[in-house]
Amino acid sequence: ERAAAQTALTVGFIYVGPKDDYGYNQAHAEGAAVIKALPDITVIEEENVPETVDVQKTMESMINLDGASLIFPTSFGYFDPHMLEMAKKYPDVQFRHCGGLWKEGVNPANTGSYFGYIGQGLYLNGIAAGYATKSKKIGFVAAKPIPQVLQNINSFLLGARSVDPAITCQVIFTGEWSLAVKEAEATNALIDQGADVVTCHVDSPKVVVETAAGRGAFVCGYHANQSPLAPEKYLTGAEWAWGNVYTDFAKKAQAGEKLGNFVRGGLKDGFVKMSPLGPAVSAEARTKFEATLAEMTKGGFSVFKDGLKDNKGNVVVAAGTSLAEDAIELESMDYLVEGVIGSTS
Amino acid sequence: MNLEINSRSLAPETVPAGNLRPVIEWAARRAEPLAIALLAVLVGLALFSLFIAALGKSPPQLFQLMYTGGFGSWFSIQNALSRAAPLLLTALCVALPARLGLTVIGAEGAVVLGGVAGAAIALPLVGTLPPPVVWLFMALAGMAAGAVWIGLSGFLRHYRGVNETIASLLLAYIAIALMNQLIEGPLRDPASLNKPSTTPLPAEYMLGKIPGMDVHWGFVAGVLACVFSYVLIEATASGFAARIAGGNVRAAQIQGLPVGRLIVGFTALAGAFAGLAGMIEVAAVQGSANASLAAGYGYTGILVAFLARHNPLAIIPVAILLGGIDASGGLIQRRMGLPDATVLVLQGTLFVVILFSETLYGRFKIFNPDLWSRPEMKKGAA
Amino acid sequence: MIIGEIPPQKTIPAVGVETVDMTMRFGSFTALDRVSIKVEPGSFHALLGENGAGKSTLVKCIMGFYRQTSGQLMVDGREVAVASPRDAAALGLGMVYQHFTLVPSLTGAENLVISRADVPSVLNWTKEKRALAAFMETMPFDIPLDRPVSELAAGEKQKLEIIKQLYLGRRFLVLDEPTSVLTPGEADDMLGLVRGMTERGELTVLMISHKFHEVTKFADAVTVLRKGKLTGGGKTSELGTRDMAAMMIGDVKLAELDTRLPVADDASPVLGLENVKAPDRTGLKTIDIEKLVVRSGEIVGIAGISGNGQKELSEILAGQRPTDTGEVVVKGKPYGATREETRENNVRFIPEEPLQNACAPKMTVTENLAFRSFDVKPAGKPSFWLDRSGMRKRGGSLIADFKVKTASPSSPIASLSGGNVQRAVLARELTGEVDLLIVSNPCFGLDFSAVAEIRSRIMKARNGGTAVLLISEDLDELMEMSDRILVMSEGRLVYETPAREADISVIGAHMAGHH
Amino acid sequence: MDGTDIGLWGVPLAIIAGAIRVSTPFIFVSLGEMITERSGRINLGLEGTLVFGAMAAYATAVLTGSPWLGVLAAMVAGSVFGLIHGFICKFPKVNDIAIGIAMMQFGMGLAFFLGKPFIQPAAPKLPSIPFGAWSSVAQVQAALNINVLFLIGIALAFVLTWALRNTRLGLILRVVGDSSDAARAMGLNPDTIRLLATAIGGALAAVGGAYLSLFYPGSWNEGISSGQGLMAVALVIFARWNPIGCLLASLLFGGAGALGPALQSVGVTSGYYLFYAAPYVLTLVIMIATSSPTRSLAGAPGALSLTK
Ligand SMILES: Nc1ncnc2c1ncn2[C@@H]1O[C@H](COP(=O)(O)OP(=O)(O)OP(=O)(O)O)[C@@H](O)[C@H]1O
Ligand SMILES: Nc1ncnc2c1ncn2[C@@H]1O[C@H](COP(=O)(O)OP(=O)(O)OP(=O)(O)O)[C@@H](O)[C@H]1O
Ligand SMILES: [Mg+2]
Ligand SMILES: [Mg+2]
Repeated sequence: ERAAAQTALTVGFIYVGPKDDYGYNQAHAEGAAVIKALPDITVIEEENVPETVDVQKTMESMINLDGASLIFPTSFGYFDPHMLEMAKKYPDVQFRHCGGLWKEGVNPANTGSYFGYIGQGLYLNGIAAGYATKSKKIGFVAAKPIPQVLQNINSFLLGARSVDPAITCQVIFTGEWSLAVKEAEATNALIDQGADVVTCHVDSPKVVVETAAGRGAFVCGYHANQSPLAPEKYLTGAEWAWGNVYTDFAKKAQAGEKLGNFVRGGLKDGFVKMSPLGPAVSAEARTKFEATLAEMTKGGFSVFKDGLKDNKGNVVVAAGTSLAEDAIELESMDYLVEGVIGSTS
Repeated sequence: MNLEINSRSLAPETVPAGNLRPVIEWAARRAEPLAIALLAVLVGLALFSLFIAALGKSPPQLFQLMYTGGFGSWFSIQNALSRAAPLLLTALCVALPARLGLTVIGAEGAVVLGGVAGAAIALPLVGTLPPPVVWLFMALAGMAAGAVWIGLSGFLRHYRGVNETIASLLLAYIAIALMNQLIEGPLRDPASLNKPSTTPLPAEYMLGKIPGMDVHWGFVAGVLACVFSYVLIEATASGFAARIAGGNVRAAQIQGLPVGRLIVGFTALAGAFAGLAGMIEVAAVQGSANASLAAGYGYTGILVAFLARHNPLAIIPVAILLGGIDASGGLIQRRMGLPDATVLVLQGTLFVVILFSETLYGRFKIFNPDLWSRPEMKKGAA
Repeated sequence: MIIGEIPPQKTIPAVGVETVDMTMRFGSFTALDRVSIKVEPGSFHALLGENGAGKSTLVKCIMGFYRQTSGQLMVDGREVAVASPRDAAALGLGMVYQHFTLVPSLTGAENLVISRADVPSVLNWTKEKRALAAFMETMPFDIPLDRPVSELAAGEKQKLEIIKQLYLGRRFLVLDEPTSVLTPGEADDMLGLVRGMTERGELTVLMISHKFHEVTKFADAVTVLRKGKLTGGGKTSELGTRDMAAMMIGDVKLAELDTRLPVADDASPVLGLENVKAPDRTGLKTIDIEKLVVRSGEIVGIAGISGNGQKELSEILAGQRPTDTGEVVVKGKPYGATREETRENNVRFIPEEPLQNACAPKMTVTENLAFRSFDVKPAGKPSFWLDRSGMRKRGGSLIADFKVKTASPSSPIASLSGGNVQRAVLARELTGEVDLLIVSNPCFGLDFSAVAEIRSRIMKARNGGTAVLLISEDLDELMEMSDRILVMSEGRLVYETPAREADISVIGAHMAGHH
Repeated sequence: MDGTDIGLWGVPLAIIAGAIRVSTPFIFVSLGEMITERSGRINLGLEGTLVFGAMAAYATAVLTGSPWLGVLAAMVAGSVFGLIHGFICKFPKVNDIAIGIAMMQFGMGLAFFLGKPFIQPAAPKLPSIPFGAWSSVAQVQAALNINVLFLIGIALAFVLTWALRNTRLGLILRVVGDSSDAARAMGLNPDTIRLLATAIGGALAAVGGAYLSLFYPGSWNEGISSGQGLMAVALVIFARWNPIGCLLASLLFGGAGALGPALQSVGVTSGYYLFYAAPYVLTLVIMIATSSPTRSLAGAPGALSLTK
């Protein structure tokens, strides 16, 4: 029994929304599809699972009824208390959670979290946006003011400012992860205020991309590659490459090796990738984009550094210091940097 | 089309006489809802089978999985009961006002605010008071918040003439906005990073599981609330007064019954139950108030209440049944490759058919003593 | 074409109708049993019978609402098959219902035009209005056609109903209790005009009525039904009221009114209203009662055409309508119709249409009978728990005492006939001590034996010292029952007279607003 | 694109533009519900119909390449939902409000189920007419890029107002809605007319859904509707069963919905959840202000269960 389990592995994936949303959940489902193709691995999936007792029971059901021994609850809200609760109850099953902050000694050893430094992708988005904008105003449609989103907004603006420090970024929060009409209204409002490049952090960027392109603005993608939705206006996009991450976890689990508990990676590690540059990206922009990408791929690139101020005037990164992509402080960011128009609450 | 089942009646031609008759009448009247509900469920499942078969999938496999996933093992049963727990309370939030003739569909708002209020009151108390006392305060706060919210719909209905269905729906949207504003603003635990929440309850302040089961105490609370509501409605004078008001407001007013107080009182009680569901969600599951409180329990409760024909005791089996269907939904997704919406389609089909079956009441002679003999048989004393 | 098939040339437009062995069964119950009647063209024919005798069933068979189980229908001497009201209309048969079937929010003109069979898809209102005006020239009534029907008085509505039938070319009219909502003046006026039309051969009328004086005064002939069977008929000129009553109910003895005891001079006032003002249900007009006193042992009748504030008055008394000023006083203390006050002062209420206003239709007969008593223990203390067995016992004895016909005490009260619902409500409201009784149209639509019984119960209560406020649209009833009559018009009490000296024409004038 | 800075003018502009963009589904769904309720029936399930309509329209547009065929498909699907509702409610003792809620569940479930394969593909969008070409301000041009359905919706409101007074069908609808007995006495079958009125209501609601998926925001996913169908019932009461009232209520609601994003875009950032709740608060406040416990609602069809 034990030996068999080492080669034949059942992996469970749980998504908070539909797994083909052109966004967050799709990115994970594409990763799941990658390991589904590996030998001796069975992948079971459940979509639209709310962050309630439902997800606990889904995990348990995957364990009890389908024999899953590695589970990826992919939504942030699955971590505490739901996954932790199940991990205590099923110590033989491995749980790896996307985005959560696993803490040594606090959280069970059979759990862990993984995430990617996608903020760097947003910085690259910002570079493309910085060259494309004429109005020097760029826009961001955001779901909620949480650290992951704030870091993305800030990175986007800082990328653009690395091209032209006069650029500002207007942000609009929709308050929900998926709310089509409001996302479209927010995009329109941004463009009405003069933004001519727009990106977003919502579960499904399809609406924002199509609406912005429809109004003639440039767009940068997120989560997955949305260039087919707006081939002319799509500059680039920050995409997840979860297939690599899941393959690594699955292979280790099959081999009986210990899985990492705190797994992070960026462009260098193949956790994150950029969409191919679109036709509207100028040669000058392409040069800077590629140079920065190359530098990031080496590792240790700091977006947040040296006396950076938030948009209320407080210094948030002390002069002379810099935060590389793996700096843990970034994961609890609670400010918007100077040049971002918007507030965190 | 007019189903005249009267004429082709199913009843025995002879009607038992003597002292047995009241007992038989009673039994016949009681048997009616059971028989009709069973028939409707069977028809609903049959229709759904057609749908599944049309998609090229196997209905027997589906029902087999539904059984396995919902009720086929001790684990599955506990899974069903866990999912049923909040539905018991939110269904009461629909059923109690319905007994007063009010259609309230905004239980979701009471759930959400009940959760927030419970979490908020716990913040200063945790650590200073023992857990049971904190739970009591949390329950009171959650119930009070829910009571205000749904009671407001009742109040507006009676004293301002505002339609309660719409008012409660609008209030639910407003409640969710309020919750988001609070948990991302004044009540936000700064440490709740990517999921804005209130400060979580320490582990020892979490409402645990029922001993020997993997089902939290919310289920017991729900069952007790259903029994309480049943007794209140069926066996107390105020319950009877509420039923009069629900049967006919004008008749109740002519009797001098305090209709306004009854409406506000019962809607508030209904809201209190939904608020309690929210508080339990915080104290037994989430540990804090966050956006997951708006998980749709309030809306599923409408379904449960209507299927139970607003009978508090019937809510218990119906909620468990729906919990089981819900629990099996995951298994159907995983094993048959059907999308999660399959369960929604099944629920919708059952819901429509069961409500449709309402038209059968009183039509089967066997269940309807009024049709057993013409009134000529009993002419009072004359 | 074969000569024999040509219908006999008609000399007058009115249509004659005949039924032959008409039988109608509902399940195993026979509502009509081989009924044959003949209504001559141009006659005014009355159809009499107790409640449930089968009158409505008979005319519904004629009008195509029901398909008879067996029997034939002849129109102008030819056998016809009427499968739907549409077929009946094509033959010139029309019906005016007891309850208005005009559409309240539509204007008179809209009501007339839309009920026509050949309405064009798009209406040319200028043309239609012109045609309507021309048609109204030929009518004996004059009704404003450009106002919504909801704004018309009851008499005007009833006339409009008849005008509508004539406008539609109907030459045989069934009138189902057409005068129950009219003042005597209006009733005479309307029936007189209709009678005129029958005399001129323009119309045939079959009228269902419970009022003998109308029958004797206007009808040429009567037919009487009892329990679904034809029990007699003949020319009104040859039949007395007594004969007709005998045909209707057989040899049953009617309940008789107790002799009226004199009202003591020092009888204490029980109910008093002073300067009570409240908005009416449209919110546009006000109800304004300057003074109203009802003393112990007297019946005060409120007369008035429906829609003049009687409903609002009874709502004020029932605590259903808040007042702007003034207060209701019972036994010298302010009265807000709460349950405590109702109980303390022994106030009882019998509203009109008791199923809609005083019962919970889906609850059982027993439960409905318990509405007054469910929350007190026999000793009079408030009770928390419901005493189900006590309720059943009490219900059983009330059902027996008041002869309520019901399949079982646990049948829903909605399954009872109208008269029996009324009885059940009387049983509930008249049991025990009653100091103040407020009654509204208690006999509407009931046959005369039921009416006699209800009136005798009310009179008995009065003689026992109960103060009775009787709000009624039926002047005969008020004249028979009341000690004093007050007339309500446009929300005010405009006239008062002792019933003994009352003059119907004066009261009618005040009701119609001539004061 | 030239980025003219319009600053605070953005707020009123956004409200007007939002009213135009966001209101169309509300216009259709509330006019549809108005027709249904005018016949004396209430269909609380239009949310399900609207979502199904959105899916059907999108799927058809993807498969055929024609958005107008999509709108047609939505109308057919919507009327089928209406027919089912109307058919079931014909039977005695069946509660139309409850059936509506059940049909909502059923419609949404079916739409999500059948719509899975259409989340990914892009559908051709409905065309719009550039009424703003006269202006040199890009924002104005964008705001006045108006979809034909919006214009049809406005025209429909006026046509319905006229038709309720001047056509046979309009009068019949009012008769049936006011009094079943009167209708029966006229030889009309109220059930049939309510069936048809519910079907038409469903068809219009589905057009509202088609607008969402084929024009604005122009995408099909499970979150495409955010309660537009549910709100219809409130808007109709709010509009006192009057077609022009429905139009104005929808515009008001759409405009209020645009308030939140617009205020954030000019820097009013705190409390945005509360701004987003503005349309609901506004509706509730107006309902409270215009209702009364002692008066029946002016304009309410007499046979409607909701107002009894
Ligand atoms: N659709 C129906 N199905 C079955 N029974 C019916 C139906 N309609 C009426 N009844 C029966 O008919 C009787 C009521 O008829 P109705 O209301 O005409 O009373 P009624 O015969 O006029 O009596 P009353 O003199 O007491 O007013 C009841 O006994 C009721 O059970
Ligand atoms: N649809 C029905 N189904 C069953 N029984 C019915 C139905 N309609 C009428 N009846 C029965 O037929 C009998 C005759 O009823 P009908 O309505 O013709 O009486 P009626 O003479 O018009 O009485 P009223 O004076 O009260 O109007 C009633 O006693 C009732 O029980
Ligand atoms: Mg009767
Ligand atoms: Mg009759």
